[in-house]
Amino acid sequence: MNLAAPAIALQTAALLLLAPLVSGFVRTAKARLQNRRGPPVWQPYLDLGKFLRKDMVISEHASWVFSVAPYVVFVTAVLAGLLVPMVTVQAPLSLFGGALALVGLLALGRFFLALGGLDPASAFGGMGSSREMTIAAVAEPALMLAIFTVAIAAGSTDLSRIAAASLGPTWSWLNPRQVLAFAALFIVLLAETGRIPVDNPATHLELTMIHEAMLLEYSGRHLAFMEWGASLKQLVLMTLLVNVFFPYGLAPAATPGALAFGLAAYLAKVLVVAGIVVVVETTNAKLRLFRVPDLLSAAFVLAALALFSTFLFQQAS
Amino acid sequence: MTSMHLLTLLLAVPAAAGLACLPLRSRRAMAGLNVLAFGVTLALGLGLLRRVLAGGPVTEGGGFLRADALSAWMVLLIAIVSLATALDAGRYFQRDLAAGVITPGRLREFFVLTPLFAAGMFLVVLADSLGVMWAAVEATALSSVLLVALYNRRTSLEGAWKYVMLGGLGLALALLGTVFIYAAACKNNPLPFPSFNWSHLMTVAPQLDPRLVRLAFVFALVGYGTKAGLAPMHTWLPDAHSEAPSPTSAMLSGVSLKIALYALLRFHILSSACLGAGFSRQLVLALGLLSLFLAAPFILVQDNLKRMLAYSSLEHIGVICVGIGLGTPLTIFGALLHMGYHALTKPVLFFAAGNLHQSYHTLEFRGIGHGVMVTLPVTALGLGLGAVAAAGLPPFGLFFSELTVIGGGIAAGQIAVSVLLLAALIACFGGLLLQLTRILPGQPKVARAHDGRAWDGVPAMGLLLGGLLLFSVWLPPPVLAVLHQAADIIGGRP
Amino acid sequence: MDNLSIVLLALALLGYVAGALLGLLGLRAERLANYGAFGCATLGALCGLIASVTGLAAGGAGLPHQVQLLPAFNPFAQFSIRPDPLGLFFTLIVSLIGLAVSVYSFGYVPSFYGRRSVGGFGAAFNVALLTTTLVFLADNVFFFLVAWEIMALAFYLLVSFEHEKEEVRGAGVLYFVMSHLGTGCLILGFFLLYRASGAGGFDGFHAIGARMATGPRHAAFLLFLAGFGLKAGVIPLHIWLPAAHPAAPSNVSALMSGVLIKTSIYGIARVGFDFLGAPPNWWGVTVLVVGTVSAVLGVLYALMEHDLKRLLAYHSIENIGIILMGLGAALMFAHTGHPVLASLALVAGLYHTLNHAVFKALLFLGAGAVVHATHTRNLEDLGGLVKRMPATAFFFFTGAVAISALPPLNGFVSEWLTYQSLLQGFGTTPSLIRLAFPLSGAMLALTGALAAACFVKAFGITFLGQPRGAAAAGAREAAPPMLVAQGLLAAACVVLGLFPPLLLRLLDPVTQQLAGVPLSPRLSLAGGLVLSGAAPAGGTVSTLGLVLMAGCLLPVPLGLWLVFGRGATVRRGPTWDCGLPGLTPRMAYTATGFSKPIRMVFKALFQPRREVQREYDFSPYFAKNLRFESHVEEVFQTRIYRPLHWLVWRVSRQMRAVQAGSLQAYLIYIFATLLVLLVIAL
Amino acid sequence: MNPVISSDIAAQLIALLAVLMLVVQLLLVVQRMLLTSIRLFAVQSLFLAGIGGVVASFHGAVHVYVVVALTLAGKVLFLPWLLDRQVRRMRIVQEIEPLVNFPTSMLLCGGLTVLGYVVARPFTALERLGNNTLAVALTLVLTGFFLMINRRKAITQVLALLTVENGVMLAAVALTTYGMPLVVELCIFFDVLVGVIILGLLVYRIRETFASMDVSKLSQLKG
Repeated sequence: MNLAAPAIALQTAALLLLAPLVSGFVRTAKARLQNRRGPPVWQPYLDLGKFLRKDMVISEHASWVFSVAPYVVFVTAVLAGLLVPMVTVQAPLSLFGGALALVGLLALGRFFLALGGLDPASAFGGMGSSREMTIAAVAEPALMLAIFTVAIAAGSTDLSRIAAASLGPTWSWLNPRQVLAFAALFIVLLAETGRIPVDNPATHLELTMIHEAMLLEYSGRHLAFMEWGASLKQLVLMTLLVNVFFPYGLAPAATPGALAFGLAAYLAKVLVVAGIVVVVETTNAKLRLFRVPDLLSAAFVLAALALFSTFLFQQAS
Repeated sequence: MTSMHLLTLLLAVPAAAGLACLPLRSRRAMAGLNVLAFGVTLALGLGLLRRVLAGGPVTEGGGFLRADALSAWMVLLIAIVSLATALDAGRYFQRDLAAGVITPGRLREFFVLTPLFAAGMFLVVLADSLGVMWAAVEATALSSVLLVALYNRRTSLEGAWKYVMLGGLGLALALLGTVFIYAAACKNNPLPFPSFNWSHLMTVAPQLDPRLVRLAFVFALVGYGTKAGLAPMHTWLPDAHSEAPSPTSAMLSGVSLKIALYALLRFHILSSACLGAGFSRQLVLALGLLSLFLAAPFILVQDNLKRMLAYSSLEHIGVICVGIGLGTPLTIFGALLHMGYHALTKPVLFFAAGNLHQSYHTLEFRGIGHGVMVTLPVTALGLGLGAVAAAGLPPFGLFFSELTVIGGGIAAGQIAVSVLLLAALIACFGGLLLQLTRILPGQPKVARAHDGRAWDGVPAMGLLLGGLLLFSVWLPPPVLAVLHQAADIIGGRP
Repeated sequence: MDNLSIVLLALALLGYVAGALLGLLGLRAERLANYGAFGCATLGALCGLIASVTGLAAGGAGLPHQVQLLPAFNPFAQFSIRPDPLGLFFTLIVSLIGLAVSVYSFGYVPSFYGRRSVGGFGAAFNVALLTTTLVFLADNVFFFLVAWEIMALAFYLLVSFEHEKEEVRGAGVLYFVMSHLGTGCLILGFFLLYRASGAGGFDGFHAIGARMATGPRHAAFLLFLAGFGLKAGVIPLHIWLPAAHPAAPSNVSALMSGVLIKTSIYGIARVGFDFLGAPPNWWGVTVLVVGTVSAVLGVLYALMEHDLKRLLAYHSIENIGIILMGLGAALMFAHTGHPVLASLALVAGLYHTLNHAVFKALLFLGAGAVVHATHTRNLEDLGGLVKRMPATAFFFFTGAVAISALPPLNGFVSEWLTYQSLLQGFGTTPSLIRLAFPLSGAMLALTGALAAACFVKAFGITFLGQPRGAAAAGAREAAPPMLVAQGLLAAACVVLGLFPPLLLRLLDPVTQQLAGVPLSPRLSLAGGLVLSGAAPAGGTVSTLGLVLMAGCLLPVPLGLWLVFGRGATVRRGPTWDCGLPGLTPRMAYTATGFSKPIRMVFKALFQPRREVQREYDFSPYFAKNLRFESHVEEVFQTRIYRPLHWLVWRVSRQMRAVQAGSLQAYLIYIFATLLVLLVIAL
Repeated sequence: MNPVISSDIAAQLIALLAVLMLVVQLLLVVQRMLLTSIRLFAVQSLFLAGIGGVVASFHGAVHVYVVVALTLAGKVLFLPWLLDRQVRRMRIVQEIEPLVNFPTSMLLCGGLTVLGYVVARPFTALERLGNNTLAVALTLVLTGFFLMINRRKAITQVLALLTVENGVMLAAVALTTYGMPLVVELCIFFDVLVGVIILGLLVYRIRETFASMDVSKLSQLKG
């Protein structure tokens, strides 16, 4: 497991480029399902570009935390992405951490995000932070339990090894463990990326928004990095989902052909997952905040079931 | 020359001092005389210790007086506590006189009776004949009654009355026990007057009639137990202790309880030698535990400082009895040690309580209120340290002695007893802590000026606390030796 | 090397003694007391730190087996210490924290000048450090218990230092009574061992469990668990902890949270692995469950607090829980015979012990600085301090990140190790028990996330936004010594976070001693830059690597900024107030409001009581003014402790009827006793 | 020296006197007038002295005469005189209603007598003279105890205590023929004497401060 600089560079680039695209895709597809034309798929790029160029207004109450947060959110998201195998089995940074580190990095981003929301003393930021942290807290056990399940199966928290294990001869994607864990992780994905039915990314209605409430005071490049970070996080979680459970086409070695095939497969899988998200978003209404924990506890139960099935099928080593 | 008539002198010096106070007028002179006398007795006690260690039991007056290791130990305790009391009494009564609480006549009463009281206690531990020992205990009771009643308040009279009635009754029963023992001695003994000496009885113990000895021990237990304040015969204890002037309370709680216990011990040893240890041991153990568990709740909800201290004495008597009752060398050793440490601790608490009483004119916790630490720092320090010691916390010795008893109990497989003991001790600790937190810390309601009493009672308290601390971390070899010998005597291992 | 560390140890102890004496000498001279006492404490702690580090670095090898401090004064106690690795590791903890807190006190204590006895405070402080160190080093039961009790006493004095407050006195008493209960359990437990070994020496206790009958063995374990648990404040024995920590002066709170409650971890490790050994499975399970429960409930109650120091106190309960998870897993592995995993879990627990000591002390010192500057602990009155006390804010922030187990700081590392050991525990046993591992792992995740939420609240409400009160508005930065101390601990957080393998090497002798395996070779890869979970296949992490990588990634956003946003300007402006002019602090979220969603989610546990009073003019839709209040009370308080307290008092009061005051009654008692005894005797 | 009277007569005399003591005791239990009670006690002590005398003359033990003399001087003459003086000075005529009324107390005393006999039975073998003297002695102790519980006036309680004392002395004579060694007897005697004097003093002071001798008023110290 050597640190291949090119691999890192490539995957970073891929993440940065794909993330807005995926968000754009989701937004457009959703519009189409609702019989609206919707913005073009590349709209997010344009937004980012505009944000970066714009002047900034920073609240007079804000402190350094407010200004540091966007960069931290952005960088942690990218770092997290580098821990996940994307195109190749071998994630470029897997030596530096596995699933646990990934969760930790995302949590760090969230920590700054929430503080950034509190910093300007606005009436909404606190609301957003409080809700964000609550939902994250309730989502965490399900997430961790699901990860544990697959990690136990693979005997490692290293995502590359997990992927490899699922590729390997022992793998069967109909294994109840995998199915249940996938379902659990999918719900967590919805919660973590602020999707309906947990949060509505499109709304700016004060009382219902969560993520947006924290961004309310951000403008200019800060806002850009915040948005970008969010979409990166979403992409990372999707990647995690697809490559852990359906590692088809992950390139075992860095040969051009394998890479090309891997990339194609990867795009396909991500689009599928995005599609599912779109369907969920369009077919569901947003839940009341205090209903969300029920949903997430359902995820927890699923993960627990996955664990028990592991217990049933796997013998002690 | 002194080494020849050590025991006689031990009795004579305090008695003489007491009588010599009769004609005196000045408080200073009387106090000084007392201090002097008790200083001498302390020296004598040390001498006695040395001789006992050197040559075993000492006898005098044709076997009328006899001192073995156990007696020597008790003598030491009596001497130390009396000395401290005399040191404290002088300035204590100075305040009372100034406040007009007592008359000079009563004052003389105190300085005359206290040495006699002490002399009586010396006689208890030095007399060889059980009969004389009984008479001596009675004498201590009688000499202390008037001390308890010294203030001549309604309550103090009541306390004294209960003390003398219950004590007198108890002693009558104890006398009956003594009679039974003597009867056992007389039985199938050709002489018209067989020796009534404990030492002699021990030699013939195996031949004594077990039924008589049994009966005798029961009566002695109830009788002397009453005087020693064992539950449920303890009821006079809080009344007398709280009503007596503090120096007397110190004497009562510091030694006189243990003296009665000593008398009981002699019977215990005898009956163990005759009946085997089981019988008397279990009775003592049971009463000890009862005392412990009775003491805890009373300490917790007590409203009066000195009454609370009295109940704490009950607790410690309980510990000692449990130690004796467990009956292994370790626990007996622990119990004897506990006697010593408690004798050094309790007077300090009573002296401090006396200061409080004189400055606040009440002993009710409510009346005293918060902030004694602020008003009377030195007294508060004494009270605090004494309480820490009495609660059985290190570095003070009571912690060690209690640990020894508990540990000995567990090592002997008496787990249940040890657990009960520990539980009761913890409860008492909690009570003591809670109660003293009511008065020591905090901000005083009314700011009292230091009326020059800041350093009151420092000599006495200092002497005792210093000794306690010293002997907690360092037991001089002779003391250790005498303790072990005494433990052997009680354990029936000559 | 070895005798060097012994000399230094001796110097440390002497330093504390000297400090105590100087404190007493300085009863009248406050300045002397302050500098003398805390100066000695600082030096002593420094010596202790060096001594323990050198000793551990030497692998605990070559240390004298036993050192007689004083001649055996009385037949009970041998005043002898034995610096074995476990003891040295905890000495390291106490010295490190002691060092920081002593330095802090230079700046903190002067606020007491003229108001109370600084000398007494310094003396008690030194005694506390001394006895705590001796607890870790004691060589026999009696010495241990003596040190233990004096420690409790010293901390009682320190806790009730500001004794004119009713609540402070109550807290002190509660602490002392609970602690004494614990001591009772310990005494019984130790005497059970004593009975088996026949001597009080800890050498004789080694693996004594094997020679004990099952009954006493299990009894001893439970007694120790209860006794140490009381000191550690594991739920439901924690009741004293949230009361005592806020009551104490802040440097004392730091010492308690950092050191005092760690003595119990030492005790459990010592007893569980060194003395009893060969644990049956249920021991480990019990500890694991206790730990999990304490962790989750601790953090949940912490979230409900808006008293800064009470909040931190509850976090101590949580972290003790996390530590116990590690120890419990270790016990289970010891049972199933996986020494490597056992030492991994042990390392996780011990590492977290050190980490928690560091960041919790840091947080308490920060809180102390805040309280010192604003004279309030109530979050609702704070806010905006990041501008007024920037350094304190930054250090507190560091502590918050660390305690929330976020990379790259130390909290993350130890929790990562804990996760690893729990994860690998699954494979160690075929029995259903193995489900305990991942489930407690999930609970650990919940704990971590909640802790993060709680510290977003703690830091955000305290330091960010606008000041919610005059006190906060007028706050000034803390005195230099206080900042130095916090800086020291913050640096420790970073170092322990970025270079774990360095410390893990110091832990080798400990695991060698307790589990028989030195671990660091298996834990560090790539020349100590990467941390691995015992089996490299199990997963690796490198906080240092992540930080460096982040450093490499930072050019991306900066580059974008340079490319696109060159012309963009930055302007300061008011916060968006929905067009209604005048944004007041009262419009921002309060601490209570922040934790409301959680309170709702866990309603079943909290059973919040809320009262709302409205006053209308004419229509219920236009309330004139509205009074809302909501409080959460601990279920243990209301369901267990209060009834118990009531019962005790009730019974005691009724007992008093015995002493009714009538002579006749007393005579009857004697008479009855006599009759009963006569019946027995005949 | 030759015995003045033969042993069986002595035994019967002693038994008789002992029983008389018991009778007196029972009378005391139901007696209400203080002065009469004091006299009764004197009579009881007289019988005790009588027993002592019989023993002495029968066994020709000189020192017992000393004890007899002391008993006569102290318990038959001095103490009753002292108490008498107290009572007269305080002008108290009779005992107020006792806790347990007289019939019941008689029954109880009957029960105590039985108990006394039960306790004493194993030891009849040891008695050197008289039969059941020990039983009587124990009964005296127990009933004296009861009397103490039952009465409220300080004086009567003192009397009760003294009857207990008598019981003990009787037991001593009964079990050991000669009583205890002289020195012990002397000590005991003087203790009792001093004791009663101090009691009298205390009673006097109580009377002064409480204006009453009702002991049941002495119940301020509680808890």
